[in-house]
Amino acid sequence: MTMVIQTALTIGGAGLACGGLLALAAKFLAVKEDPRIEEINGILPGANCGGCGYAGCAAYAEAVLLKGAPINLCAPGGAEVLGHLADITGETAKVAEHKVAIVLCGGDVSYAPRKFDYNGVADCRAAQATGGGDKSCSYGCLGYASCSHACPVGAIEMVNGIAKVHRDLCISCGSCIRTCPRHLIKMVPYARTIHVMCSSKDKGPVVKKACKVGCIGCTICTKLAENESIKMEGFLAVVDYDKELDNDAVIEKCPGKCIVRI
Amino acid sequence: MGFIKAKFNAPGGVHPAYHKDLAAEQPIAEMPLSASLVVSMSQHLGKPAAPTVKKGDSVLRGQVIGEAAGFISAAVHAPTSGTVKLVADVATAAGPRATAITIEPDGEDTWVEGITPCPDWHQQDKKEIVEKIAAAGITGMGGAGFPTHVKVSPPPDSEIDTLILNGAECEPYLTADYRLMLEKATEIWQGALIIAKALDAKTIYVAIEDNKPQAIAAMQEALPAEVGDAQVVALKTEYPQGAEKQQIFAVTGREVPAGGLPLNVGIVVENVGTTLAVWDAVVNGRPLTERVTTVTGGPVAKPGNVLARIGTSCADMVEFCGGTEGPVAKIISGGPMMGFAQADMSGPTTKTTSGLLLLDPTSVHAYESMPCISCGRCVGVCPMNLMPNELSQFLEAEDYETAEAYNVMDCIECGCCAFECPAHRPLVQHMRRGKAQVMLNRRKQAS
Amino acid sequence: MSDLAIVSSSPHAHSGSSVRRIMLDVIIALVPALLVSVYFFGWDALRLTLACVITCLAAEALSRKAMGRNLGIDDLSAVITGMLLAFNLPPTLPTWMAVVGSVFAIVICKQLFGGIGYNPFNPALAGRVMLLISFPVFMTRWSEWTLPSPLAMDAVTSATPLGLVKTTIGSTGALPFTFDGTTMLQLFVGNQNGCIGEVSAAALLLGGIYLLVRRCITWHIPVAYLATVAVFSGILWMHHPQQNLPPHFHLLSGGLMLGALFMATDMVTSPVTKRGMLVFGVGCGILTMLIRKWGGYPEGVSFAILLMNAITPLINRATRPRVFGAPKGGKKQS
Amino acid sequence: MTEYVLLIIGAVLVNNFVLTRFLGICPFLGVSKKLPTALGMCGAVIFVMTSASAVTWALQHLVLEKIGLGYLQTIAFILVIASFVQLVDIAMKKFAPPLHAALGIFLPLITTNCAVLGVSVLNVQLQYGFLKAVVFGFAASLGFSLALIIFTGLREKIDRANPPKAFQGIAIALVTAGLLSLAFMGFAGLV
Repeated sequence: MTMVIQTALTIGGAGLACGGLLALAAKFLAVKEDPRIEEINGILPGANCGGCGYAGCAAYAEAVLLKGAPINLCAPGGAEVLGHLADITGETAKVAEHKVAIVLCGGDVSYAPRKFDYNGVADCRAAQATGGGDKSCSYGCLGYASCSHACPVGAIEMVNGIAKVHRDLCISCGSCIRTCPRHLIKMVPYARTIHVMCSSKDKGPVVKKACKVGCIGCTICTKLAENESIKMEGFLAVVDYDKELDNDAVIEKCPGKCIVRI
Repeated sequence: MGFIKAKFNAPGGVHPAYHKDLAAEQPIAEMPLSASLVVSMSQHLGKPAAPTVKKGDSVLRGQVIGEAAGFISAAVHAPTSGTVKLVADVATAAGPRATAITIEPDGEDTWVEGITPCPDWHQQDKKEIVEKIAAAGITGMGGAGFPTHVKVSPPPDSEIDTLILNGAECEPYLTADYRLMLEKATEIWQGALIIAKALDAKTIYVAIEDNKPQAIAAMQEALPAEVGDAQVVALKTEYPQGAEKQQIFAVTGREVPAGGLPLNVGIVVENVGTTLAVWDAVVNGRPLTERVTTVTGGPVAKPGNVLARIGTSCADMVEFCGGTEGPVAKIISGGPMMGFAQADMSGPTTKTTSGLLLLDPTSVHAYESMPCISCGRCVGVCPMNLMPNELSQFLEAEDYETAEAYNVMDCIECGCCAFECPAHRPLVQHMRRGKAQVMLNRRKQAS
Repeated sequence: MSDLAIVSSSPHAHSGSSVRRIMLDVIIALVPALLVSVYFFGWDALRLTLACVITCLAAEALSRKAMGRNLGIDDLSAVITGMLLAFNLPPTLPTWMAVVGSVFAIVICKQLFGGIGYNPFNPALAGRVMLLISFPVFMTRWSEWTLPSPLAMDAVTSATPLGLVKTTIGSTGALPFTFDGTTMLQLFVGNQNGCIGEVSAAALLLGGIYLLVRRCITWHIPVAYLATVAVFSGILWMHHPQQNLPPHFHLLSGGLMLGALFMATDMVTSPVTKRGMLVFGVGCGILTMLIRKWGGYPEGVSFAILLMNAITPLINRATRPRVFGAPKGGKKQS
Repeated sequence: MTEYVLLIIGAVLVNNFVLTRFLGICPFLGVSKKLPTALGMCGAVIFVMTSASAVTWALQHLVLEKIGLGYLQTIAFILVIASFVQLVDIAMKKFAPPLHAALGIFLPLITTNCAVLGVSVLNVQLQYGFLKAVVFGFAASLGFSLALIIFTGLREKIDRANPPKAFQGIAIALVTAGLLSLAFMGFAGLV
């Protein structure tokens, strides 16, 4: 019995001593920080994709509380995260429209040949800086998969030498957009399915020579499409995603076969 | 008075096979006008020139067809008289697109009015000289194409005491500068004196690699009596002796600070071709409309040094040199160490095209993406004392912060590392891409 | 091949060197030592070398295939690993052990890291050390050969010269033999007990000179290594000539020549800067002598080089050259 | 004097805590990604191990043995060590926040770093006197630091390596640690 008491006393005493010491330390060396930062960090998806424009989820969490960053910047988190953030910060914000990335080029190897034999680093930015890229079309997808490597969720697949986005996997972080040296990737509303799969600003004859599925600037689609939802930008037809477009005629009538439904 | 030997030698360096014998003994030959000339608005570092003519305009030789668009930019002139056929954006070999003006010559080759020779350039003061250089659209003709009028008008707080004429021509195959030094030594010296006057430089050195004894002798002989402190310096034959920072060190022992410019150590370096263009502009009043290009390489039937109008297509130049014999696997604008490979021969020459090199399939080097075996050769040969082995690995892993911390921005892209690499890694391409990305990140951060 | 022109980044010229050519040069440089070992150890030398080389090649090919990567045996690096491992084995070792060592060297020490260029440790040495620790008896059972040499005087113990010294000094406190010219000559040509490839300093030096001439190695590591051993042992010897071996004996015995010329100079696992190479060589020398003099093993070359392999990344970091134009003696960038 | 030198060499090289005794593997693998973090960890471990050696020695010899409670060793030691680590944690958060953030979870985990408990228990087992116990604790932490720094260098190299998918990350790090441990066998018999 004495032993039990002795044991209890010793351990208890040592514990008390240590606890006291720590209590003092905690008091005198305390560092203030907002516990909500940690809380927000826990709610964010943790993909650190950088889509919000900050260095990572933790940086965004800090920015929301300390720098007053908008709370609807986290695309991967969607409505759920936004709801939580609104609860914590007391702010309200609309859910940003669900957008997905799309590579506006349909000229795969069977349509657009190579114009020289590229030998070097397998990276689009490197290829672009070496002889201007080896694709016949100087606007088309080079196919060295830089965007695919940059995608944090593996949503971009290389098919027949060009990049294709799996729209259901895309978390709209925008990492791919930043890597494409030819600026072919756009964020478009998920709901939209009709796209002009070409980005060539060249004139018709040049496009025709370079690629079998390029936009030749014939302007047929702009006449067919309702309320100017397809417009010409120079020699290129561009979908205006702010306006409704659901018209199969543009797809059927396109002589370049570059308007498709995805 | 003999020439002096360089007292110093920069770190690193390699000894590629020179192949200068192909074209070295061929005197400069003037080429007839092509059927069409394509003049790029982006032949220099900095902002592309702004076109001042449109389709259908007729132009005269020496007429400004592109205005300098900013301080670091250069004017572009019509290389001959004729009609503007097209003004269009074209892809350049280096990547970015640029406007180019296609001119169909009328065969008259009429000079624009207002070309006034001024044989006694001594009458002109510093300001006039700089203005004439700017008006003539002269850019560095060694390869980088930095606008010369910017170089010869240093900021007022920097004192330039030395002018170095770069006649090293350390790139294998190329002999254009060599021929110029043999054939135009007197004019080059006059050009040097003009630049020295603009800079207030007291000392002039002409740096030539010691594998060109004839050029050294020619420049030595032509040394004008009127000049006080001028000297021909023989550099050890080693690539890259023609690189600015390395040459400055070899000649004067001064180290240009990392990230700095030669004027930080009171020096300006000018290529001999540029110097000749300055002479032409100041004494003859003529803008830059032609240059000497070495057309060489195994498949070229009669390699030679060609004086051609700017905008002449590569194919025409090769045709002038007897066409090709055997297969051509690689077309390079410039030398083999720093030149740009071209997709085909349709591209035009520019103010910076010092050479046009064709390689047959056996002399093409293929890059592989083998892992680095840490042999350290790239570290030993890097003239900037960098460690290309690990830089390339950081860049492969897209770790730009580390690469920047380890001085990737100091890389001069001379190619020594990739030349030596037994694993055949595309080291220079990694560096180039890394530098571009770091610049991009810096700009993003600044904004 | 297509008719299209090839476009690549500059430079468009190359020195013509290649990994394969370097490896081939190392193999050529190892041939003299192989011939000498066959002369002294006969069939056993050939048996072990063949076993190791074939196993290494097979292991490399199979493991790369299993990983779904290109067959990368034509760079010949596996041949060198095999030869070096064999050279570090005693002639009496059973073939199956040599095979186990080779598999360990190639699969665990090299291919798991991604193959050539990625391995932090010299695979041959790691294989040897693994065998030494796993099969200490076999790995230290020396020749049953009666070598025509005064150094093989004790047929019963049949130890290596260094092993003999360690045991004799331990028990009697005196050195077992004298260091006259004949002994030294025998050591130099390779008439001594030891691992099959390490015995002949003469043959190894010949190979080392070939590598130097072919620019496959630079002088920094071997010279720093050998000089450090010479100086370290020289100091000990002058201090206590009865207790310590003279420097020339240290230089010519054990695996030092093989290690200094062929294994410490392994490009992948040694520093890339010249200053780093000197540091590396000196470190190898000090560790070798520490283990030879005070350690539990009679020979310390393998361990010394492996330990220096481990700190090679730190050496590279610390000996980064000053960027041309950066302030002299200025702040180092992190 | 020689005695202490040998003690230090023994604890640093021959019986290195990480590489031959296999204690403290968790922080060894956890904070060996970047050199600055590793150095911070080394500092923390050196402080904790040395002072824990002193305190646990005192606790063992002045309290537990006096009242015949030697069997409470483990639990009492853990108590002391845990408090010490908390102290370091609080202090570091105050004075070196970036380092604190970088070390993250591994700082409180020194608590369960068996190397710390190991050195305290070994001190008792080997019946070292006070000074010797403190020196041993310090030497052991030096050995830990040496191993951690070497390993961090290696980690930076193998991070750029290209192992098969199954071996990426911690697996290849463990293989490397094994090979490093193999190399350290060379020091066997040195003391």
